Amino acid sequence: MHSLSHLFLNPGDRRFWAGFTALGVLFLLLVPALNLLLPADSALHVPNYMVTLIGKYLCYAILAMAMNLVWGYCGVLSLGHGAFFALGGYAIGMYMMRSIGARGVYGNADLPDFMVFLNWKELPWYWLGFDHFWFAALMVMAIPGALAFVFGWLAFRSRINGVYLSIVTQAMTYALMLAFFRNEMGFGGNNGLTDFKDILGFDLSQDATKMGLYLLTTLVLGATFLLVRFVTASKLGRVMMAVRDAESRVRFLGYSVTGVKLFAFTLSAVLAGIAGALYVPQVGIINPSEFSPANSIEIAIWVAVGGRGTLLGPVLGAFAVNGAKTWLTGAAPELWLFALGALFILVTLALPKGLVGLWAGLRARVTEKSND
Amino acid sequence: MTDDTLMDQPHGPGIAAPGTILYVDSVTVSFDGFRALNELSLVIEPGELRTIIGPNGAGKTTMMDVITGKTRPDQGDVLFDGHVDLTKMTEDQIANLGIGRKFQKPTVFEHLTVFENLELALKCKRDTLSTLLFRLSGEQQHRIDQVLGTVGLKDKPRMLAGALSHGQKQWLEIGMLLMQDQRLLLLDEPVAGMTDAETEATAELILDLHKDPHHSLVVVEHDMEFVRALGARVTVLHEGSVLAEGSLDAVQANAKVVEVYLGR
Amino acid sequence: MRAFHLILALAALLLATPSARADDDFSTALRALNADSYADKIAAAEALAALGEGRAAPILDALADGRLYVTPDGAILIEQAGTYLEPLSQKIVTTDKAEAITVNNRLRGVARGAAGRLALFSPNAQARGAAVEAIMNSPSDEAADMVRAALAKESDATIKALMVTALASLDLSSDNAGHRLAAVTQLADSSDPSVRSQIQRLLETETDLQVRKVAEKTLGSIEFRVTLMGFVANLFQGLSLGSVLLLAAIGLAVTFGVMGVINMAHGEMIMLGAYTTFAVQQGFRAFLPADLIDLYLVAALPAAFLVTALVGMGLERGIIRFLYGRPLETMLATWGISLVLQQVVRQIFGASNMEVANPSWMTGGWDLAGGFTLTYNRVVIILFCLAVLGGLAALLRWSSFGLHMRAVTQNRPMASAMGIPTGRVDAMTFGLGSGIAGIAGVALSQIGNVSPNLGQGYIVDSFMVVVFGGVGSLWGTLVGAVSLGVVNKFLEPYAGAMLGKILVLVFIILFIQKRPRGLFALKGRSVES
Amino acid sequence: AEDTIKIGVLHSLSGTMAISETTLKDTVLMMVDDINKKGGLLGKKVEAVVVDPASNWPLFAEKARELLEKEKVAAVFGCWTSVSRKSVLPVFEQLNGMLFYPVQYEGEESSRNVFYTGAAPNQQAIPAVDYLMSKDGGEVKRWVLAGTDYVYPRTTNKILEAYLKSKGVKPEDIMINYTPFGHSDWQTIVADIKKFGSAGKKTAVVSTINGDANVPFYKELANLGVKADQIPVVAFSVGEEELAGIDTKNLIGHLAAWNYFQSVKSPENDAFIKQWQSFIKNPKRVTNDPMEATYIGFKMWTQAVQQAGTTNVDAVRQALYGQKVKNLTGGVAVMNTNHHLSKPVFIGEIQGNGQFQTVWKTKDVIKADAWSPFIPESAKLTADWTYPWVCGNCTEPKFK
Amino acid sequence: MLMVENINLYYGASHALRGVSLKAETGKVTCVLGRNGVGKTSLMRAIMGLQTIKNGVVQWENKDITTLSAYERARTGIGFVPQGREIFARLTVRENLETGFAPLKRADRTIPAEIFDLFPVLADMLHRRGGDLSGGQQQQLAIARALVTRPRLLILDEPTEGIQPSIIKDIGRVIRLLAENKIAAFGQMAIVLVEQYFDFAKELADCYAVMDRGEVILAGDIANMVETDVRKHLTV
Ligand SMILES: Nc1ncnc2c1ncn2[C@@H]1O[C@H](COP(=O)(O)OP(=O)(O)OP(=O)(O)O)[C@@H](O)[C@H]1O
Ligand SMILES: Nc1ncnc2c1ncn2[C@@H]1O[C@H](COP(=O)(O)OP(=O)(O)OP(=O)(O)O)[C@@H](O)[C@H]1O
Ligand SMILES: NC(N)=O
Ligand SMILES: [Mg+2]
Ligand SMILES: [Mg+2]
Repeated sequence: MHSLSHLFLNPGDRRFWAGFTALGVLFLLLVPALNLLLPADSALHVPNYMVTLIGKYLCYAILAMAMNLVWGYCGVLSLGHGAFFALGGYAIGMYMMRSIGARGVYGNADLPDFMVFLNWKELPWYWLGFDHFWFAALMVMAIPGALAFVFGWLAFRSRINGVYLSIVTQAMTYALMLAFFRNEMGFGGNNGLTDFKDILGFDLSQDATKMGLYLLTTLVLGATFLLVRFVTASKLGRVMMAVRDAESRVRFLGYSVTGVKLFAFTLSAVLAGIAGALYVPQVGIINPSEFSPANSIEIAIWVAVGGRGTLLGPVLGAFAVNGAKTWLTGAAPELWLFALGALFILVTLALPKGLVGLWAGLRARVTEKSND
Repeated sequence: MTDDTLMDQPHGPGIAAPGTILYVDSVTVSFDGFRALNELSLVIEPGELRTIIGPNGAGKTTMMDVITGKTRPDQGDVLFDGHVDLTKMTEDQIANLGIGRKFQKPTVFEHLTVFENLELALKCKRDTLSTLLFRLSGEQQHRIDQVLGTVGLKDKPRMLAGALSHGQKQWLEIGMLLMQDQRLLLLDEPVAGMTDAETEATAELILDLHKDPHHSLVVVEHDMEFVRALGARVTVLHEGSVLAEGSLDAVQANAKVVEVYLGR
Repeated sequence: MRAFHLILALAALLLATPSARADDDFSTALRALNADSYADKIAAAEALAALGEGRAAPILDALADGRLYVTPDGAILIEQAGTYLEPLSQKIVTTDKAEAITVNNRLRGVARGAAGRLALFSPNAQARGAAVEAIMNSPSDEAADMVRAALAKESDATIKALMVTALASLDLSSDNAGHRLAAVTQLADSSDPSVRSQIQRLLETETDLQVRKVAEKTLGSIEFRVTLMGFVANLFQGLSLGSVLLLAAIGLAVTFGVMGVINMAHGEMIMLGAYTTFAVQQGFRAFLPADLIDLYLVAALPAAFLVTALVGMGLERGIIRFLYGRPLETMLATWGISLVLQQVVRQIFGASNMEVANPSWMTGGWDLAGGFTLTYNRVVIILFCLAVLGGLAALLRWSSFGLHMRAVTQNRPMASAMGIPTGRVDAMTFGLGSGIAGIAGVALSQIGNVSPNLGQGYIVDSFMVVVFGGVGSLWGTLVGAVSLGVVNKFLEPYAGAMLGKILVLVFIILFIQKRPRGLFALKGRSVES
Repeated sequence: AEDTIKIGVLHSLSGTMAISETTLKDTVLMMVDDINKKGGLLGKKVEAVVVDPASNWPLFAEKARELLEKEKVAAVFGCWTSVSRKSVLPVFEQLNGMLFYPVQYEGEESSRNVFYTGAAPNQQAIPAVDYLMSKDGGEVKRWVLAGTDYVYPRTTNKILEAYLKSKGVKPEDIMINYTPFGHSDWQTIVADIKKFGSAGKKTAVVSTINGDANVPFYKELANLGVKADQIPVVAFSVGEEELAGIDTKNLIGHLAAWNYFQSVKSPENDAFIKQWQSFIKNPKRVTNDPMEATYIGFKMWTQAVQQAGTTNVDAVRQALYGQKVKNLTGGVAVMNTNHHLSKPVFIGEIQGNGQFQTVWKTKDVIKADAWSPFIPESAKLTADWTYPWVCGNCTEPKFK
Repeated sequence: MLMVENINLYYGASHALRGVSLKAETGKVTCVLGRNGVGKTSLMRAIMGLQTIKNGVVQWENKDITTLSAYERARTGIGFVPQGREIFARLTVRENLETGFAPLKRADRTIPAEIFDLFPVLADMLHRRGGDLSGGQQQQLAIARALVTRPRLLILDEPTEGIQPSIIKDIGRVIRLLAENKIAAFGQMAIVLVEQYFDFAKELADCYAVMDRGEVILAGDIANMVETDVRKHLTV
């Protein structure tokens, strides 16, 4: 059992690159090609909505990989990762709100619509700078990163771990949800930020813009993949796993557990923020429900379904769960929760290593057979 | 963090014990009113090998907990290298000073391989960034192989440590201690669960380590033959304080030690 | 003053036997209640009250409550628990043609006020007390005169005191400075917020220096008592919120705290308990006599326990037992279970809220001083949750089942080697935790909605409480729940509900920095092993 | 298949909003069933494509796109919360879809692709406040505006505040309180309301409390003895469906303002109730205002399709303007060129049986304001999708 | 009598017990010897039912118990002192001892006073949590806990590990007395003892079995034991 997961912790280089290239070809070449080159009535044609949908899943996949870095490898089950995702989303959303300019319903160039009709007189200071894309792009990483750093520093320094850590992270995202709900906060309350028109001058309602965002997301996922692989294959990756197994023992070896966790947590939060920033222009809305504790739990569930502590698992999990959700909410709108619930139960019972484990298990069985 | 920066850290007012590697002065630890250590004092000199014996519950493990930063003493001073106050430092800072420990109950990283367990213990920079960028050198690889041989796990480097038997875990822990190459080594019952032959091998290993004056060792054991094989000065703890100290023969002759510990 | 004499005269009439002429007037006025417009109905109600007959009071009350019916031939009937009473003859009438006389709030107010004044002379002391209070709520000069008249006759000391206070408060608006002075002096012992605002209003216009001085002093002392009662009220509300949190969390303290199962389906167990309550209530309504309905809640407790405990045991045997030693996987599986259970309930009962009524003994509350009401349902819930917690603590601490439960969850193989049937103990433990969640559902159905989402509303809070208190410590769960409740309720008046909640969360986050293993963390080596 | 006309049903069947939205899904299905029994539309059967956006706002957008792009539906009936509507709005605008939105909302919107069949604030909130200020309503002088903290209550309360002040209500006689979604512990707030109401002036509560929070709110009102004849509560989000989940014995006399009550007698309403109860196979199921709004929206759409002779969105949109449907409560609803309806307003008191008894109603239908005159920036705007304006928010016509 | 016949045990693909047989008679102490990692613990756990075996038979008092679960085996009178102590860390010492009541009839549910004679420290620490005890104290508790069940078969996996010399001597004496049925509170017992400490084992045992690489290499009466052969298998 353990040795199986192990194969995936340090995948043979050849296997890794093969998988990586296959995914790259699929998402970077095949999907766009099938969308752009094939006629709409072809059986293999990938319709526009599908491209957007896959783009959304890709964002979830990045988020899941970020989650996996802290949870799968470092054993820190954050139930607040949705917060970092949402903050990244809000940062880019603020930029897109600002770039609406005077095209809002009230034609007010200085204030977003939601501020106008709730009588705000001027833009709050924390909106300053979001007129500029690069500032916003920086904030996409800086805000989740800084929050994770401060929060993590406090928590890990105090040696909050296990469920205690999970619950305080949940409290964090819950508090943020309530805070962003408040209209006084100046982030559009429950409705959040909507009515985006364009990003960097590209019209968001254009299919070409959507395709561009899709491709960008794919590239970022690829980069995330490489980054996570680099980190987890390093000695630090092994220290992270050691922390997961026996945190206090790691300290007696002279490693700073706080430092290791803080590194993983902050890096993960930054990745989550980037995922959120790619997500928001594609779905067209960001609101406080993204902070809801249930959302964060779901992220953990994608990772678990795919296979915790493996490189590919989170991506598989994010696609499988969200794909199932998309399909079932349309195909069986009244019964889909049964199917999804059953999926979660079955995966846990039958595939303790997640979907990746299924694959590895099959391989192992084949090898075993051929050895016999 | 390098050793130098830590060495320069300020310590308690005016406390210094030059010429000692470990200086424990009237340390008291109590748990809900129970005194596990009772004004314990103990001095280890650089390069010294010391064995510690004493009844179950005498406070031997607790003493090691205090030295390695796991337990904070209620009172008393613990100085390393004559001047570094250990009572205010965290476990990892203390480890980085040069203090290594083998636990009474073997604790290894169960989901890492034997090799990786040793690799993590390898002496090198421990800060997060260096760890991220770490590459195993040929020399280090060689060192790990060497230790694998020493602890009898040469044919199991790829095995997950969790699958080792109890005794094998003991050996792996010893191996990890060797990898760290620390100045002060604390060994809590290193031969528990070993066969007589292995016990002898361990004794040799320890004596070997002791040859290098860079190492100071504190060994806790209940196996008198092993203690004899080490031939070192013996300290007897009882109810949290030192009951007797001297050569093994002297200690064994002490009536009180016989009564509370050795039995008739 | 003319009205005063009239009313006095009428009041005097109350005890005399009504004459035939009065009967005629009375029945005419009565029939007039069935008018077309609200204005006419109001006039009729006032006329009826003006006759000053005590027997008008129950009629006006029924009118206010919407229990006054009219038959097609214009006869007015009072509906009482499904039967009709002819108010003149006091006979029970059977009819299926009667229709309720519609009322609006204004008519209701008039009817209740009038009934209240009539009740001043009721033989029932409680009714007289209520009448005085009703009058204080809608003060007028006539009312003051009536109270004075009633005071003269009153024998009950507490009601007398009440009347004196009421009079004083009515006198505050008197033209006579002397009366006003007497009134403010009289009211110095009050702790009623409405008296406070009356005095505040008096002070806005009062010119008499003497009255002003006394009024200010009175206001100060009322303010003090109101503030004090406000504090007590906050405390009670905090306790009550704490008890709700505690109830929601106790079951989780077993399944998660003791067993280590990250039980995301805990909320759904609460929900199942609430739906069982609903089902039992419907059963009572359908099959048992109407006067037993108040007991449905008592029957619902064992029913809910049984249903949820069985579901819990089924889940444990079917799913969870395969996941011991993999706590994080239990989170995934129980999340799946929670989705399924929600949908099951949606399929069976539909997606909308179910109506679960408070039994009468849980409706309303004691009006204590200072505008503070001790509501029955809250008091019952506080006591109930303490009883559940106490029972559970005793079970864990002193029964051999409790010992086995703890041994099994700490070291399953070793417990088995000691001869403890781990499978059965696990199933029973999970069943117990679920069953407790179920009876929590019974209680929570009394204060919140019963819908498929019910559980989702409690799950975050429950985990928060258990973890804040310290996993594995029942005592911690208790203290954790109560302190979070109280902190919340003391913050709410200043910060508002929204910010208050946020601050509580921030408080938890900061607090755990100080105590990384919760309020009542176990210490020492035993924690690590 | 080729010979059906597809329509989308975009209501949450799971998650927090399922409580309210499931009913509307069933209402649409009933209407579809009904029209198919009568021979369909343009000679084709109507097919409802039901999806579950699961109370998840981004999922609403995803599902909307799926309905429009994949299922190619002719129109969509859906959404409840404003945020879900905001979330699908860009999708409908990009793909030129048609959404019928059946719930009372805060206004301040008029999209070319959305028809709003629920009430705007001037069709609900303002009449309710007018009533309470009247003699019949108890001449209320002091106001508590209590709402869930989101855009609909915020906007409504802002409008009401401006309106009340224009009627001479002093600021200290207005208390505003916001609570989170699903707020369940109302002890403090109800006690505060009682205190606020003890100042000797007639006090009323205007509740824009939404969804799950209502049951515990009303239970607390009952237990703390807040009686309708002392401090009436008038709600804009509590209808028959919500009352079905509450024991109303102790809430008699509290009010709600809607464009529809089940208790209003009319032949159309009787038929509708009967049809609903037999469709849903439950003789006790209630009807409510958003159901009527769905009914009107659906009827208008079918009439417009028939009139246009096609389901083409642009053609149907043109045909919808001025479309009339008989209200279930009498009178006729008209679709205006601002994409909102003219409808009557009713104020009802809660009865012991969970129904409302109408205590006041408008003499005539009231035309919805997409843009409230009580919000300065909004007062300047006009919504009119016909020549020469052709816009949802203009200060001057597009064509002159 | 305990009869283990030809059992095989696997950890995944690794074959940890290869056709192992073992006999332990009532009234006798049977000692299992062997280097680290040869499968001693695996064998004990297999007997206790804590580790599933692939095939083979475990018989106790002429009953086949191979298919029984661990707790059912405990109820047939088997007491177990595991390697690594396995104390219930968050139960008090008293509660740890009381877990031993599970297989007993209600009337027998007492802690024999003899236990405290043997391990006096436990009497002082009844209310301390098991996990807080020192290593040696925990080991004593583990032995005591097994005795509370009044076993007829006592399995001891390296019971002296970490215990101070005087108490080791006591334990030795007690094991002898138990086997010989000389302590009133307990009945006749079969004792299986896993030990690394050769001299201790030799002194105590009636029978012995030496394991190497998952197999029993040598077995027999201690009287007939050839010490050099045995020692050969105990060195690397
Ligand atoms: N957290 C605690 N709470 C209560 N007592 C404790 C705690 N930790 C240790 N003790 C007690 O402190 C004493 C010293 O324990 P320690 O582990 O240091 O003994 P030791 O000398 O290492 O014994 P051994 O030889 O058995 O390993 C013991 O009596 C133990 O029960
Ligand atoms: N859970 C496990 N998974 C895989 N292999 C295991 C597991 N437990 C033990 N082993 C392997 O089985 C073999 C026998 O282990 P066992 O614990 O029975 O040895 P032992 O004779 O008791 O050793 P010791 O004297 O060190 O306690 C060892 O080689 C060990 O590596
Ligand atoms: N539009 C509403 N009621 O959210
Ligand atoms: Mg020790
Ligand atoms: Mg062993």
